[in-house]
Amino acid sequence: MTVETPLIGGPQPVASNNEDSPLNGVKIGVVTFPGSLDDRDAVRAVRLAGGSAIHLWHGDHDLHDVDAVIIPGGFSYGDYLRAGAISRFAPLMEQITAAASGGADALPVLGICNGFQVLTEAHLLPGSMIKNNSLHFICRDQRLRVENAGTFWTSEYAQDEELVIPLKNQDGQFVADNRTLDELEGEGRVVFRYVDGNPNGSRRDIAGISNIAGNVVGLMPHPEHAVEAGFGPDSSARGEVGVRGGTDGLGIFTSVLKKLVG
Amino acid sequence: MPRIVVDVMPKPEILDPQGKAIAGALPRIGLTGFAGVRQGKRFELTVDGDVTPEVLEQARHAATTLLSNPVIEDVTRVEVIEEDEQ
Amino acid sequence: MPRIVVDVMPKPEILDPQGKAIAGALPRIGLTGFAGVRQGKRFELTVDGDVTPEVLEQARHAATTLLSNPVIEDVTRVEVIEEDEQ
Amino acid sequence: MSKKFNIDTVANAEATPGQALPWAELGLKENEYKRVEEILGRRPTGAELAMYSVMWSEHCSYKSSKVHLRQFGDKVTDAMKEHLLVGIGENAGVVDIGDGWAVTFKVESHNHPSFVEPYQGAATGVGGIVRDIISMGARPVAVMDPLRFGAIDHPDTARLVHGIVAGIGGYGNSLGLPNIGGEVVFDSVYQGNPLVNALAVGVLRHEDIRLANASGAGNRVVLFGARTGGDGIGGASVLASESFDSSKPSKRPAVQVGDPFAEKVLIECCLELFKASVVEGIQDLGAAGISCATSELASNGDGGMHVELTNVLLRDPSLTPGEILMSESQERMMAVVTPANVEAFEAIMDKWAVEYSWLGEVTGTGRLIIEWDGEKIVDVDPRTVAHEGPVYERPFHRPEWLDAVQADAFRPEQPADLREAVLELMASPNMCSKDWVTDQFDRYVQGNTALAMPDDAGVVRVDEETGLGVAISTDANGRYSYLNPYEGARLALAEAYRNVATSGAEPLAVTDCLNFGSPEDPEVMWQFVETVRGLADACQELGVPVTGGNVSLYNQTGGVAIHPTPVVGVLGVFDDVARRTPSGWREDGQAVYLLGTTAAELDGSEWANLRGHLGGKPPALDLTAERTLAAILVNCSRDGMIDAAHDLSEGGLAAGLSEMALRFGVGARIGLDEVCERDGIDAFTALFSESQARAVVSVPRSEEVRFNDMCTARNFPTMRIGVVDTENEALDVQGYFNLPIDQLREAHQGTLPKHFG
Ligand SMILES: Nc1ncnc2c1ncn2[C@@H]1O[C@H](COP(=O)(O)OP(=O)(O)O)[C@@H](O)[C@H]1O
Ligand SMILES: [Mg+2]
Repeated sequence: MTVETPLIGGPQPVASNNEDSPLNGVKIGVVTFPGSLDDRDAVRAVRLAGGSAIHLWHGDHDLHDVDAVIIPGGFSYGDYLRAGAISRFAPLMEQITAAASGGADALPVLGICNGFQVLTEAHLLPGSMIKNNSLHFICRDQRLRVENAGTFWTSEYAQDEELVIPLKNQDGQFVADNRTLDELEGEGRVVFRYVDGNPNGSRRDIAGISNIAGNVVGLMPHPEHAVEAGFGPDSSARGEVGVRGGTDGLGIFTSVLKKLVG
Repeated sequence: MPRIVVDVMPKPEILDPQGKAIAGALPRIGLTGFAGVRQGKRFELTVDGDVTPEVLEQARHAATTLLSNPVIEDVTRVEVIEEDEQ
Repeated sequence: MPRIVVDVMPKPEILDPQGKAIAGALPRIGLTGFAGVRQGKRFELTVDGDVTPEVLEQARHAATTLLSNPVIEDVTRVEVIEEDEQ
Repeated sequence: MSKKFNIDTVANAEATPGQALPWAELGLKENEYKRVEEILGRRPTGAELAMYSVMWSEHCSYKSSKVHLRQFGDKVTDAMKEHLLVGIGENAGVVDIGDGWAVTFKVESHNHPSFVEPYQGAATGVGGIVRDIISMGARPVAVMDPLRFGAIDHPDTARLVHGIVAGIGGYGNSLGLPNIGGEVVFDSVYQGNPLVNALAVGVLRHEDIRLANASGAGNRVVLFGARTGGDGIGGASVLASESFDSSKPSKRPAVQVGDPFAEKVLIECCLELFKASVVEGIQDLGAAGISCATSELASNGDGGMHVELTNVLLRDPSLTPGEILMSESQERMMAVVTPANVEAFEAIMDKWAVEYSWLGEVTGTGRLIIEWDGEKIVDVDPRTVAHEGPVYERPFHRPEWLDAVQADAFRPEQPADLREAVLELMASPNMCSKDWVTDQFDRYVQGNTALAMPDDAGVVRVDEETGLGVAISTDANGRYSYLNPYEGARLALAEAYRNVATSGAEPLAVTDCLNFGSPEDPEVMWQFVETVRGLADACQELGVPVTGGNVSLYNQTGGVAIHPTPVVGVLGVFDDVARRTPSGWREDGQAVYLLGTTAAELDGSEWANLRGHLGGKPPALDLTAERTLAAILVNCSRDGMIDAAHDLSEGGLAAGLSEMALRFGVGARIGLDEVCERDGIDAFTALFSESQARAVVSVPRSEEVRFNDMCTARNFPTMRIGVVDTENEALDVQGYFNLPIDQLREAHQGTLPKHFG
């Protein structure tokens, strides 16, 4: 297995190529905008899940034949104006929007945190994000429930399975009008829900949602920070783990890889 | 240089956590005359030259696409302001 | 209910990173008519009853103490607005 | 170009020798101004005066501290230099951590700006130290933030806490740098002078080290990043002679506003420049802006420099040349690029949409020449600006009051109820949980954080393949330093060193930020001199060199100075961060051991502080014992002999045991009788004394023999004081109290939210 943690950001054709993994044929693109922060973490998560990750540059017009795309966390364009508002206009976003809309074999896209915000700004997902009700940035280990284990990004979990993954953001309060919320609930598009306390005031404790086709998913907490024992949260929904040993987020990445290979 | 002002406010039905926090803080500093507070944004776009109808149209377009998110916000004003007016 | 609007803008000499980011984004979506952008805040204080001079004075006080940071921001307007005006 | 200003050229200065300049308003002393005239052989131009005044300020020239700081170099042995790739004198020191990897780290202050505008002051403090790290050629990988505030219930404290914490988070979080530690201390001595120190650490390959020098005549000089505005030039507006009498200079900002997004882009862009080997020398712009960058680059290089100042991209077109030279606008860098690399440089700037402007070139003249629209406004030997500023041997003497203070030992009343005493301690402002603060910081980003708050040291992985990584802790105890500044500095180092070893890392290098009152007060100066001497001596005894740091003076309100507060950061190395030791126990039945001995040392302690007492002598320090303890803790981590370790410092054993229990919510049964008997103390002293060179560890049953053998072989006192108990969720100190963990947690976590919402 070749491991490369590039010291520099920006587009790298192939960031990791998992020679030993049966899933290494699946190529997941990870988009870097100016101000993206968790892009290299998302690349690492894909690699640890057995896939191959490709760095995609926001200004590019080419998706480099990737099989799925992750829009990572961070503060793209500083989160100035509104989180995700400026990134949404990146040339690559046009490609992603086009590829993600459409029929059964539309491109799977996962937006994590800032990525989720970009997807709502781009109207690939409904609703929007406003400031946490505490008005503070919050970093904490958060318990979630998988409400829909049928999406590209959740199929490795059991329905109603719980996870503990880090949450960290300033503008994480999910809002939408009641009709939209009812629609999301009715169509099984609430993919993740906060449990054990709503950290930011999100409507109906919603932590993650999908589009109608289920290929586009947005999630506020960070699964890519719970994929490697020793560097994750202190706990896991599966019970006790070692210090910073939680890896509950890995299933997100193996889900899409297995779906795409099988 | 002439400026175009764009005002953006949170939609009335959307909770405004910042406005709420301010409303809570006002009585604590002895200001009890207010029933509620909402916090929005004000943008000032400087125009290099005259404000042609076309530039004003650009400002309107910016207001609804970039400067506001229609899911949570309303554009409440797009207007040219005079040099000495605020 | 009557509202008092308070506008707060970053002082002209102070860096406004948000305005700068917006100014950089506008040409990328084809809007090239602007020389600069500054982003400020707009507050709407709802008054329960009449806007007495005393309430207006409270609003002015709120504007300079709570709603703005005098080190980096200027209060550019404190004014009663009519129901139908924005 | 139309002339907006009445430019004071070199020719003009020569022609009008008698013209008065506002040197006093710019902070120069009469003798200093005379010296400038002597150096130049004429009166300075307005622009030259701006440069000298800002570069010869205390902040930039270290004129009061320089003669003492030399000890950090003089007391370094060859053995201590073994891992040092770059020592004191550069933007930050660089330490070899093996396998071709190096780390650079440094702590700096942003105290005064944070008092004026807490959010922006703290934010730009983080921004500044991160640029120092980048300019060494490193990728920044973590930040830390040692903070001091006034009394927790003072009406102004909430403003400062909210603003400063949000500012550190707002900037650091946006840069994608995990915050892996820091300090939060409340004490009324910091009321008008909060301390905001910021530490950054970066990682690089040995071959990637970049230095701030400009060499190679013909190489181009470029300024890139944010535009230059009137930030931080309050004083320069007195250079009225520069501006047209008709038009007053427009307003200048009272504070600097940070743009973390611009800095994040600058980081990525610099790393790409380094990777492509496109820059020869690089310097961040901090205090003294272009004055500092041009004069330091030129004087560290082998030639001179020629700059056209009208090429600088401005945010405010009304700036005068002197103001441009002094501006402290954030998020800017200066670099030297060979003509062959100009195109590659520009391509990288364009990719990241970073603005840049070519200012001039490196010359062979040995002079720094700055022109304004073709007219010469600065012609100096850059060394005289950057390195040959005034040096003062300020008078100092031991304060007379110190004898009385040291004689006033703390004679504590025994608390009636030890259980209540422990709860009171753990709920106190300095000992309570800092989650309210640290939950506003991202500790996960980059995916390499192996330990962070509340553990003893922050630990980050450097190399994903091997697990090679570093641990860092920062510490200072202003009360100890007040009682005895020499010992206080040594104690600060010892604590940081012990913290790093407790996490399992081998301590390797030191950075420090020395926060003091006015050096013009001989008593404060004495505290400073004693501190530097103590720190340099202790570094030598522990074998860890100071690699860089910062001095912050004039932290005083009226005539009252803060406690001397030498913040010391120690960096240690792990061959594999997987073996880091957390600060809490988890496994039922593991044995709990206390390493070290306890004496009645409550002077200056947290308990004394809670009783409103400050007097006597700080705890005794035995650096040989500290070295042995550290060696034991590092070995235990290497050989897997312990599962948890926590050092004992502020709050003593009471705090240590409570924190170990709170870490994972697991209790223990503890007996103190044997310790009391061995050390000749009572249970209160055993719990609250702050004796040094101590730690508590939890040892799996299977390792107890090996563990005991190792301690015996090193002749280090150790005693089994209890067992971990997962059943009863309580800290049970047998014969004295039983404290349910829930109750302890409530007391510990309630304090900051109660005060700050
Ligand atoms: N307290 C100190 N201990 C050790 N070195 C110091 C201390 N204060 C300053 N230095 C060193 O002196 C040099 C100049 O300091 P400084 O002006 O802060 O650097 P910079 O210009 O990078 O901000 C640096 O190498 C710094 O590490
Ligand atoms: Mg520097």
